Amino acid sequence: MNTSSLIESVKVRFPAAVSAFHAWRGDATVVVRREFLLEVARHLKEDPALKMNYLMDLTAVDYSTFGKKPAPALFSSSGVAVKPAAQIPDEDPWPGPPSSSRFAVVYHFYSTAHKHRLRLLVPVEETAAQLDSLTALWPGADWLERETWDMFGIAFRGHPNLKRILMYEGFEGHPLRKDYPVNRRQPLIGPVN
Amino acid sequence: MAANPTPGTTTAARAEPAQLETRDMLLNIGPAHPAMHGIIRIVAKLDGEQIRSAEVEIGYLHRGFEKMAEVVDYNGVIPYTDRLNYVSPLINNMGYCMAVEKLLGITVPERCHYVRVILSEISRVTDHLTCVGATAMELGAFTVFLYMIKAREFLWELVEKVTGARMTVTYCRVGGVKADLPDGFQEPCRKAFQETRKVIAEAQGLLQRNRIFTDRMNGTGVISAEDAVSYGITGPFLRACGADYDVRKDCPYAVYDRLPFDVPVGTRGDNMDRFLVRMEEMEQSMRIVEAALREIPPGPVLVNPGTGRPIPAAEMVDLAKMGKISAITGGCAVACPTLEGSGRDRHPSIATDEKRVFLPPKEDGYGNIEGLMQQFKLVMHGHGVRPPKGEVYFPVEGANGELGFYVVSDGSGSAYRVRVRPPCFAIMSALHMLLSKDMIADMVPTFGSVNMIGGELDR
Amino acid sequence: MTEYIGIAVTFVLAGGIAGAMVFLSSTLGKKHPSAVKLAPFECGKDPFSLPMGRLAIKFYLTAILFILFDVELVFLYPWAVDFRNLGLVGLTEMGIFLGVVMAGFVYAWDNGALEWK
Amino acid sequence: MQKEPSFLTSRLNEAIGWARKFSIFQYPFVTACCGMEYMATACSHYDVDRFGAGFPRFSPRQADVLFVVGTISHKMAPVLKRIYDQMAEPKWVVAFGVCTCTGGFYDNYATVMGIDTIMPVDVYIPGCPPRPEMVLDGLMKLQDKIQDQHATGRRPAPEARPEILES
Repeated sequence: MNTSSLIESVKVRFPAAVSAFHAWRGDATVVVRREFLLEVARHLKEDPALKMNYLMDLTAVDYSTFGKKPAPALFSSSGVAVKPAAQIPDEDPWPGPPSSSRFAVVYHFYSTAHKHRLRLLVPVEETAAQLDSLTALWPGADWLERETWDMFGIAFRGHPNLKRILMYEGFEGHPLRKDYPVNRRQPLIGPVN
Repeated sequence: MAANPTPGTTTAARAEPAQLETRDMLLNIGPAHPAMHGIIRIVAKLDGEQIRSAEVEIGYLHRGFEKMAEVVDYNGVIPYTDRLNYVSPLINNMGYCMAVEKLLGITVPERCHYVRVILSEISRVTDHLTCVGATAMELGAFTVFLYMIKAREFLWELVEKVTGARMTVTYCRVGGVKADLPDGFQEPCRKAFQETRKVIAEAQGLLQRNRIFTDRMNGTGVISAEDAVSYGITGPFLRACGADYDVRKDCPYAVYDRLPFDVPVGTRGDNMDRFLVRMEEMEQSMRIVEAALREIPPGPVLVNPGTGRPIPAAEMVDLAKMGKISAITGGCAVACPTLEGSGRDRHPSIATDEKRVFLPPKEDGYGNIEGLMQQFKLVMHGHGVRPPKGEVYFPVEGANGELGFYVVSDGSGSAYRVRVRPPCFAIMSALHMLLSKDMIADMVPTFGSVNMIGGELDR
Repeated sequence: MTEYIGIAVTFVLAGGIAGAMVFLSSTLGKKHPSAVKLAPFECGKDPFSLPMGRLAIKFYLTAILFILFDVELVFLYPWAVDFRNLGLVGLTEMGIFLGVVMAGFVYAWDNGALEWK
Repeated sequence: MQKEPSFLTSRLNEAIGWARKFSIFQYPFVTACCGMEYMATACSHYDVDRFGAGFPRFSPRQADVLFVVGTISHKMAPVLKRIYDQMAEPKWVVAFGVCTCTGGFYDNYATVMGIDTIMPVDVYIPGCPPRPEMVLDGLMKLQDKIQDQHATGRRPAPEARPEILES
């Protein structure tokens, strides 16, 4: 199934759930509301036309400073500001971040039978950073969700043991958030000598 | 758990004697362990020799790759991608660069695709050599390890001839590769493969009918194809269970659809099948490289080498600084051939012609003002490669499975988010299932054949 | 009497070498015990529990089997020293002795004492 | 004041230094990419066994030299410190690779910027990864250090660290 019919089949099946979609650079992408995630995922896995037997990847993106990064002007120290070269023009521009909410959890599915891929974007507010866990459908999601919790602080309801996987226990904060400075260290062992 | 036998049972009836309960021992096979490649901690609940359940703890080599990728610019991320799967670094380079090229919507010339495929496959062979060698060493076959590392040295010399470094190569660039293959690359490549095939045959002979090796590898660490797929396992680990999913065949990229190779598939899904699949894949990778070397389009395309009398580039710059414009008018810069990016005639065949992405050849960079401006714009902080806003996922067949790069760009000089889909992360999440019900000694071959690479697992 | 000198010399030599090693290592490498150093090494982490409590019976069984066949070897040595003089009689005696022990071994093997299950 | 080393003790020190120098039992604390280069150095092509250091011991009790190979993250630092503490004297530490010398280019929340912040280090081998020849050179420097170390474990004073010029 090519990308457009893929998106079409999901849209037709869940009209209420799908809030946006696009196929930029050939990647079929569907933006789904938070409450319908489990249903859509189950449909993706069990529907014979889709048969997404692989949850390839699960991660999150923190869109809080998207496009707000000041473009450094040339020779800013000497006061001469030269605008950097224009972006490479793009005929069908990307429709922008999935929604105004801060986080977007990104699921990549793949079907070995039909050899097609689908990306599911689920916008998540910072205040209610919680989603349904997919470990029931794909056991592989267990560690991926633990890593997303560890790095972004997005919790997953129904996850068997949601605790940090990459960072150590005593670490406060979630390092991949945009507001976590890159070298704020919380060392377990301070300098000895 | 420790049910004490009821006191006072004097005459044990001839029936089954009361089963004395033993308490399960919690053993910590921790990070600093030779079989754990240094950075994995397995807390095993042991009933004597048998592992009842195992809990795997990772993260001991988390170095913040994804955070650093948001700090440096697009080409600055490439040295970090070398250190993801540092046993096959070139595949990570290619994966990341192809993802960013898909984001930019540009394509690289034909020869560059071939160069990338050749070096990726050589890198895959070094990965399998290290994995099989280490597994054999952990089972006591130290000789096989020495032979395999010797073979890897031949291949590293080959990679060093092309990229200049043995392992942390940083060879790829967004929009092309750093330098073309050296002239007459076929000859050293053929010799290295001949040596490597000899070593693989020796190792095959040493291990195939070795009673200890087969007894420990057969029937241990078994996983069914359905479980493997549900955990997201891909690569040789999955192909050993019988499912033949290979990104190079199913979603072909670069020139893999034009190159003849087979995908070895196992049946039982145990350690021996993974060993055999990896040994066969090494042969297939060498076959790909030889086919690619035969079909590769010619390198140097004679572009107008610049009119005028050649002046050494450095001298031209000095003369320009001293204002002696008359001395350099009508001259054309000649860069020393070993200088990176030099060789204007080779440049169009290994790099995209999109001016805003790839550095100009050094002759232009030194020789004329357009080249100088192009180089200046690409090198200055905050400028460099500036792809349009967008998000893209590009899967590549890494040595352990599907290695995907998900890149989100907000149009600025550095990536907004780079996410690596590590293939051995999925295999490690299934490790607790692989280990339970096996003996504690079977953990070593199972963990060896998982081929867990710390840099890729913890990023 | 003279043949016992050989044994005495071996004892003296063995004792001397062992003693020298212990003495040298204690003088050259001074002991600096500390709490962490005396703790058991479990791959860099604190051990969960020292293995008190009951262990699987299998370990004990395997140990006993080993001792049994090791001790049996001890009886072979005197025979092996001058089996030529003992001639056929010695051979048959040792054959019977080995046969009995092998029967025990076959019984243990058959009953699955060697497999771990 | 330490008395003038007499003929006997200096000869004894030299003999002990020589013996220790050529029988290094190394504990390879391998975590990351430098491990690949460590393998290449330890194996037959560059062969660290020529220097007597070819015997890796994976227990701190039996090791003399702790080869810290590869990046040490904050999660790994306590494990490394414990392994170092559990090694028997006389012991030496070799920082193998730039990540152990100064943290390399992983200057972020997760990495220990140089293991000399948590333990004394004898020889630093920079390089990412250092070529096997550099590793062998580092090993020879360690051997010189072991050679002129006194039997009592007293080591020559470390050379002063170059002061950082305030730019």
